[in-house]
Amino acid sequence: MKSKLNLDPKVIDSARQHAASIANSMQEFIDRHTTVSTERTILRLLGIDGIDDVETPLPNVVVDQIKEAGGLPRGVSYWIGNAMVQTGLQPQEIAEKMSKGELDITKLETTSAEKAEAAIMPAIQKSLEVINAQKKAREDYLERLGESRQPYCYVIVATGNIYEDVIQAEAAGRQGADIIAVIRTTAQSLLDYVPYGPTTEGFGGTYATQENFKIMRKALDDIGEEVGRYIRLCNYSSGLCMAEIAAMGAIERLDVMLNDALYGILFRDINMQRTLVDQYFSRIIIGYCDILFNSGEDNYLTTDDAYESAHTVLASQLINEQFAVVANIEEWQMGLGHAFEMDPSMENGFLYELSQAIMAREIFPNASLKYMPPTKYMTGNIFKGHVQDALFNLIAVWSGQSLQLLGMLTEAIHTPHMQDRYLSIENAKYIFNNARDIGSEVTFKDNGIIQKRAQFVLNEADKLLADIEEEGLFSTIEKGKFAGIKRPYEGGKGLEGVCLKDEQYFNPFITLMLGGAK
Amino acid sequence: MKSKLNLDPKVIDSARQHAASIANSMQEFIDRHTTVSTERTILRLLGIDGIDDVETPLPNVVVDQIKEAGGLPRGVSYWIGNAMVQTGLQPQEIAEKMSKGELDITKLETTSAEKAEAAIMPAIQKSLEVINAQKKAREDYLERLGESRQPYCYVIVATGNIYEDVIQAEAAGRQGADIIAVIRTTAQSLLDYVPYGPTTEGFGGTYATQENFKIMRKALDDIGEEVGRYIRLCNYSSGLCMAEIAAMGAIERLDVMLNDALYGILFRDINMQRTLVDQYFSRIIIGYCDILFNSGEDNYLTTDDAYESAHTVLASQLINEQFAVVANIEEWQMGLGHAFEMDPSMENGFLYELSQAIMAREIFPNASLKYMPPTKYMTGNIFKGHVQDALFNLIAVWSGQSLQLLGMLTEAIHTPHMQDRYLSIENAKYIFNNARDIGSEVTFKDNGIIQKRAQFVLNEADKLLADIEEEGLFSTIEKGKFAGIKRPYEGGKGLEGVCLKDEQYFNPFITLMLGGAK
Amino acid sequence: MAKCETANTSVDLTKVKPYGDTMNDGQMEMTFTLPVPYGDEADEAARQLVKKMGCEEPSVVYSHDMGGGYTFFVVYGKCQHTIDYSTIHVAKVESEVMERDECGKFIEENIGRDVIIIGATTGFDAHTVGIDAIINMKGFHGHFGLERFKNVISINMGSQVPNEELIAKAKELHADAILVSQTVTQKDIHIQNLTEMVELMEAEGLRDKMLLLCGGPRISHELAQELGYDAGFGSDTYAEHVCSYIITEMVKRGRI
Amino acid sequence: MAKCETANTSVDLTKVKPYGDTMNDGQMEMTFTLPVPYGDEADEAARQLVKKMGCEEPSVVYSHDMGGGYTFFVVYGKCQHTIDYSTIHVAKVESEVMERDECGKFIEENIGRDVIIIGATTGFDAHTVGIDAIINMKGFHGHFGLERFKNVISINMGSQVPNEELIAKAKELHADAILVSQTVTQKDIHIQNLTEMVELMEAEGLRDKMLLLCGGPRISHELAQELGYDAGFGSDTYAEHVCSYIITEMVKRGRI
Ligand code: B12
Ligand code: B12
Ligand SMILES: Cc1ncc(COP(=O)(O)O)c(C=O)c1O
Ligand SMILES: Cc1ncc(COP(=O)(O)O)c(C=O)c1O
Repeated sequence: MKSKLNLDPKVIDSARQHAASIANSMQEFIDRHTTVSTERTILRLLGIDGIDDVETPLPNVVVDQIKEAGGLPRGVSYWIGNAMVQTGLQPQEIAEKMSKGELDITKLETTSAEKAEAAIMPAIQKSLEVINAQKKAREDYLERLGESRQPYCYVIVATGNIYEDVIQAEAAGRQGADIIAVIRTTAQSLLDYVPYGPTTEGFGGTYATQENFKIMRKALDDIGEEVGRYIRLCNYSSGLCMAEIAAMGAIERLDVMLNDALYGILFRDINMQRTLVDQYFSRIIIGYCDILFNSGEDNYLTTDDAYESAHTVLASQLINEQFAVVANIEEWQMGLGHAFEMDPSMENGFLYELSQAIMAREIFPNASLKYMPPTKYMTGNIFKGHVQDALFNLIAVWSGQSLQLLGMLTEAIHTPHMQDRYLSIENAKYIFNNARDIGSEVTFKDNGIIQKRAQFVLNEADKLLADIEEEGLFSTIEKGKFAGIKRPYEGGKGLEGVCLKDEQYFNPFITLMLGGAK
Repeated sequence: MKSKLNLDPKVIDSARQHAASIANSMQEFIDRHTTVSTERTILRLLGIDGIDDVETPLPNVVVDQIKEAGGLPRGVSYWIGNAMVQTGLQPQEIAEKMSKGELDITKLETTSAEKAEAAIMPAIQKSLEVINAQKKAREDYLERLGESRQPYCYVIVATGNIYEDVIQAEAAGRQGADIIAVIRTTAQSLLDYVPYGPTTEGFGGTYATQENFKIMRKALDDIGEEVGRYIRLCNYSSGLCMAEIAAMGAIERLDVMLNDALYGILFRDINMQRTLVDQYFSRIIIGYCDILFNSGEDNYLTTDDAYESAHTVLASQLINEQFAVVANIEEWQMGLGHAFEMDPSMENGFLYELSQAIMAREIFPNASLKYMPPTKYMTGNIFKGHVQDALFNLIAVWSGQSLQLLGMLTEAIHTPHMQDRYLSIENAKYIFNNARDIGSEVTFKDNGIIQKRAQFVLNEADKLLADIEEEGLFSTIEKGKFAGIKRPYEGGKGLEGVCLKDEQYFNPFITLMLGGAK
Repeated sequence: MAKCETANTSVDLTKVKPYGDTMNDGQMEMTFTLPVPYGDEADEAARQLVKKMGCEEPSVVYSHDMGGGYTFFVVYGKCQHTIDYSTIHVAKVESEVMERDECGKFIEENIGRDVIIIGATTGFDAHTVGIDAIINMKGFHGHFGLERFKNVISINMGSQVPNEELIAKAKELHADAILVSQTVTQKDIHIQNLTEMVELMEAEGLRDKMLLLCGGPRISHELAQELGYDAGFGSDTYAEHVCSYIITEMVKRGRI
Repeated sequence: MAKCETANTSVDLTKVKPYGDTMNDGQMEMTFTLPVPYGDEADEAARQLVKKMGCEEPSVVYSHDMGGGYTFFVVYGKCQHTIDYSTIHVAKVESEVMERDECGKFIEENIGRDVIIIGATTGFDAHTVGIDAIINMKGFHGHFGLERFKNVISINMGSQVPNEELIAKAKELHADAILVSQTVTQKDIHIQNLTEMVELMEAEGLRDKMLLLCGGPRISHELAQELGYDAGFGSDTYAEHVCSYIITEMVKRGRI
């Protein structure tokens, strides 16, 4: 199809090439490292679960002991495999014994990496079976119940209490929501462990725990049956436990996960080495289990100006795309983020937003673009806010967005109340239906405001990516080129959890999942 | 400029020809008749004002006496002129004496029509001077204070109390309104006289009186100075006193007047002969004094379906245009009405509305199109209503409407509160500015939904006009082709006030005003 | 870390409070204008007002200068009042609703003659869409009007009909039921007009000979009964509701 | 016909009521959700609630089934409470606001040394845009931040800063004023966090050595003072407001 924006395919290719080379050179760094969280993820996938008597999750207990003993460079796969060989115990039994101080797995006799790997293979197979069963379950639901047309109506619940969240989510499902995201409590991303069990206290969100995932998944499946439409569940994996939460999502059949190392670096001050390594494994899991990931470029525009810095969003989307390619993620699984965040008092702001939204669609024709609503310029004036959201919805249907995170008229006030969600779903459904085919009806003036804007943003992104390719991603972040936020290479949270692998290190999930194993 | 809708200029011409011939054949009827209200208008223009001791306005006293005596066919101009000749009194003195029963002007000796006419000429000249001074005053204000860009923000006040109206109008002016319409009290259009003095009690609106006009004009002039922008005043002339109120508007410097015989016939059950005759004189006055008139086609869509009956709106606009041409009204003074009234649950309704709005603009490129907001499908859900209004505002700036009657989120609930007006002005200004140049940026797919819709509506209107030309306007109305409402030729209110002129009848204002006299 | 307890998500219907995102949080949104000049004192006035209304932690999330000494507010607060939902009883039109065909059959079987219904929008009210929706062929939302009902003769007199004229016509035609539509409610003009109608009916000695119904967007059955009508109908009424009521009631009252 | 009297359009500031389109009409709009099933009884519950809040003629203009036994309402009513606006007194930061240049000059003339200001978003709050707007060069809405002020040394520690760290840094640099920003207010987490800060300052014996200011979209001067801060700043604060306050207060308190 011809570009409505007259975008130059050569510039798009060039930008994408730069991004690929950025991702590839980062991959060299990633391949040499592992992290405590990546290792804990392996344990979770091996079925290790539960907490000790001071509420430390067993995966943390195991990894901490191995780390303390200096065994982390070899990786937990080796140590568990070796322990299985030496003790004949199953992974969960090993972890439990370790938590009671009854076993020190780094002190056992050691076998070869090959034998250790062979020992854990059955547990790995079981893990893949669980995930594959969930993939199958999702396919069955989609076939039997069906789903809405895109843009999907994506809303959040954020009461802090999983049971209250369920009530809100059920109401939203009945009102027409297609995706429910359970927002995490403030600063969970900074915890270097995943809390355990159902939880009822959180601030601005609810803890992401495996039990909470399960409770919400069940609720949405039930509502899905009631309304005759599969309702997707979303949670957040970015943060210090990126890969672990992705694994939990795979096991509990989440459908969408926020997953973006750059977000954690910039907005949560997480160490860049740590989270980029974690991101790799988390994306492999996501890719394997048919989860759709969301990147967090929209956040840039909350600290940076949406008009001035639009190209940083596009540059980051291209990098995120290439990080996903490396992790074997399919195009439809790429929920690349962008946002409607320009100052509403800007003359022709609507045209610029429209231009950028269509540009994103043309550059990523098969991605499941995630379009974020106005937040920064929302005020306590809920009436004006509702109109800002209306324009946002119009652009979404016009430009064919995939995941529409619905704007809330109360954005500047509180996390959504039940009625806020209803009103925003109504707003979106009205406009999606009332302007359904506008995208195919309308074309733009050659070299008009709309075309020129997109061309400009694309050119700037290409230039920025060329710079980053030259300079390296780490150093680009150090210089504050994204979101106007500078983060040091050795700064931020979680650096102490990064570790160089030794030659005997192995992680069988990476190979199996990348290979698409059954 | 090329039609964006690919409208066939031949069909437009054909439709316009039919309308012209409809208006011209109606004009033959009109020319033969006068009405009590038309005659009272002449008296008002001659400076006759005030009420008698039972509160009957003096123009009514005079006309009623003449009518009773069988003198109406000759017209009041003759009778007053003759009385001046015979008594040496001025028109106001004559009226006062008549009201006290001290004078019976039909019983005086009679002079020739020429002499009678000569006698009233000085009073007529004075009347034109007053009007011309107001035209000049308006020009001066516009030059000195300036005005907003179009679409103008047009809001209503409707408290029933002129002083409360002033408070509401002042607030609206400060909030950015460009036109303030003072809605008339329920059913004033059925009164066969114009109430007198300032009034403080009305239902759903405030009485249109000359004093009320003056009070509001003053308030708006003052606010205009404060905010540095001329604020236009609007009121309603349709109804049994159509021409009288137009004359009052000319004298008190109203800028916009609702003026449409078809509205009165269909929605107020006013006799068609009566109001078409009155409309003619009222439009001559309006044309002469630089008032912009609004027609009421929007109302059709409140009783008829907006999608099915769109062509009746266009047909009526074309007829109204030709009635205006006959009355020597300039194109910019033609505030032809149309409306955004489709069911919001309609798929692609936005595209149809857009198509029709652009169609109106292309067919009447120089008219001051008056665009009416959603009313029929507004509900108590003020939030959804605010979004409906937002789409309406977007189409307005897109299609270049002139007078935007702002939708109120509380449309289904009450006449506007102060805050409702503020919120809707904010809604409109935000969208007008944010999408300022969208109209020139966008073109439509050939033979797409948008183009086809406009072409279809135009063709249907052309067919309907051909039918009406054949059938006659009176009989078309009898058959219910407009708004689905049938009205009999001899039915409705005010027929008793229609009267055939005799050969000596004259109305000097018609000739002078049509000739553009100074 | 988080404590594990189930949420108190169950409602006590004897003490119902508004719900935001937690049972009994009392969350409410209020918008209004005060005739006080924009500023911190205005915000405080708004807060105090909402507090007097029984809302804790009033929060002025938006205020805007409306000019001329008026200020607009959006306020959130936590309402502390509770309602005993379990004891609420609402007066409702009690006849069972029959479909159009069933109505026709019911008349045939139980009344055995045509039912005569006459309707109008009265006073200076010019809103006909509501009464048309009930009477005219075309109906409303895909529900046909009374003109399409078998064994029903219905007359729509249109709008702006004086009460006297409506009554005269009803008398002339020996109507079984009169339908009065009222849309304009400003300054309670509809109450005046509806009351006058009842008084005229009584004066004419017709009140207990014909069923008297009213309807419109601001009419409830309760209000109608208070004003002396047999029944009242609000938004989203269809002809079958009205007809079912009339014919059931005619049989009940033995007006056959 | 209409009577001719002037409108009662003047306001009695000792008895202020909401204004719709007539002085003292009390008109208010309320939206809320009740945990009761959609239907006539729900509407009645909403009406009763609004009545309990002191609103006459409550009118449910819209209600919608939210599913699962919840109903959403839009209600209008006429509030009968009044507020005595004439006696309202609002605690305000009282220093006069000086422009950026004036601030620099004022310091030079009255303090004679650099003023040291240190700020952070504390606790787990990650919202930096507010504190950045006050401190960073770039500022906000065209008003430069403290970094551009002459004779001011300012440090922005960013977000998610524990209270202890902020205090340690302030001590180390001998700060004249500490700025604390708080945006997340859910479950009053900001109150906890702000209170802890004051307690720590007191424990360290620093509370009367440094000015302690807080700010954020839900912070008022009144709240700040209640919590033991010297001043509090809400939305639309600019650096000059903050700086003017600090330097005036330093001079007043003789901290030169
Ligand atoms: C269409 C309309 C008009 C049209 C009317 C055309 C016509 N022939 O009817 C026109 C443009 C002429 C008009 C004019 C005016 N209107 Co008007 N109009 C409306 C509008 C947009 C829709 C009303 C409607 O048609 N609803 C659809 C019908 C199907 O619903 P309904 O009437 O509720 O009827 C249903 C039920 O109530 C019930 N029902 C109704 N009657 C009866 C009777 C019986 C016996 C039964 C059993 C049931 C029943 O059954 C129906 C079907 O379910 C409303 C705003 C809105 N969105 O509601 C304003 C509105 C009603 N109008 C209003 C006003 C003030 C006026 C004017 C007075 C303004 C003025 N000063 O000029 C004028 C004059 C009219 C007059 N004197 O009455 C106000 C009323 C405010 C108030 N509460 O008092 C409203 C609310 C707009 C506003 N916000 O200002 N209007
Ligand atoms: C931008 C933003 C973000 C960005 C923050 C980026 C960054 N680096 O700051 C991101 C995307 C990261 C984010 C994340 C979250 N956010 Co946030 N976010 C916002 C948003 C959209 C705008 C805030 C803003 O920047 N305002 C602009 C600044 C300039 O205004 P300001 O902060 O009021 O500052 C002014 C004054 O208050 C004052 N001031 C401020 N501080 C100080 C200090 C002093 C000393 C002084 C003198 C003055 C002063 O001066 C400033 C200039 O005038 C608001 C919604 C909104 N529209 O308000 C939500 C909002 C604040 N976020 C919210 C939430 C819940 C979160 C999360 C916790 C959600 C989650 N669970 O994941 C997360 C996590 C963050 C955390 N733990 O703190 C809620 C808070 C609800 C509540 N009241 O508790 C809001 C209201 C959104 C919502 N409706 O849910 N958010
Ligand atoms: C990509 C991504 N991950 C995670 C989050 C949420 O992170 P946290 O739990 O740290 O607030 C966001 C927030 O918008 C995000 O965009
Ligand atoms: C052309 C025209 N005239 C007059 C009116 C108002 O008439 P009335 O005063 O009869 O309500 C309208 C109402 O919308 C109108 O469109």
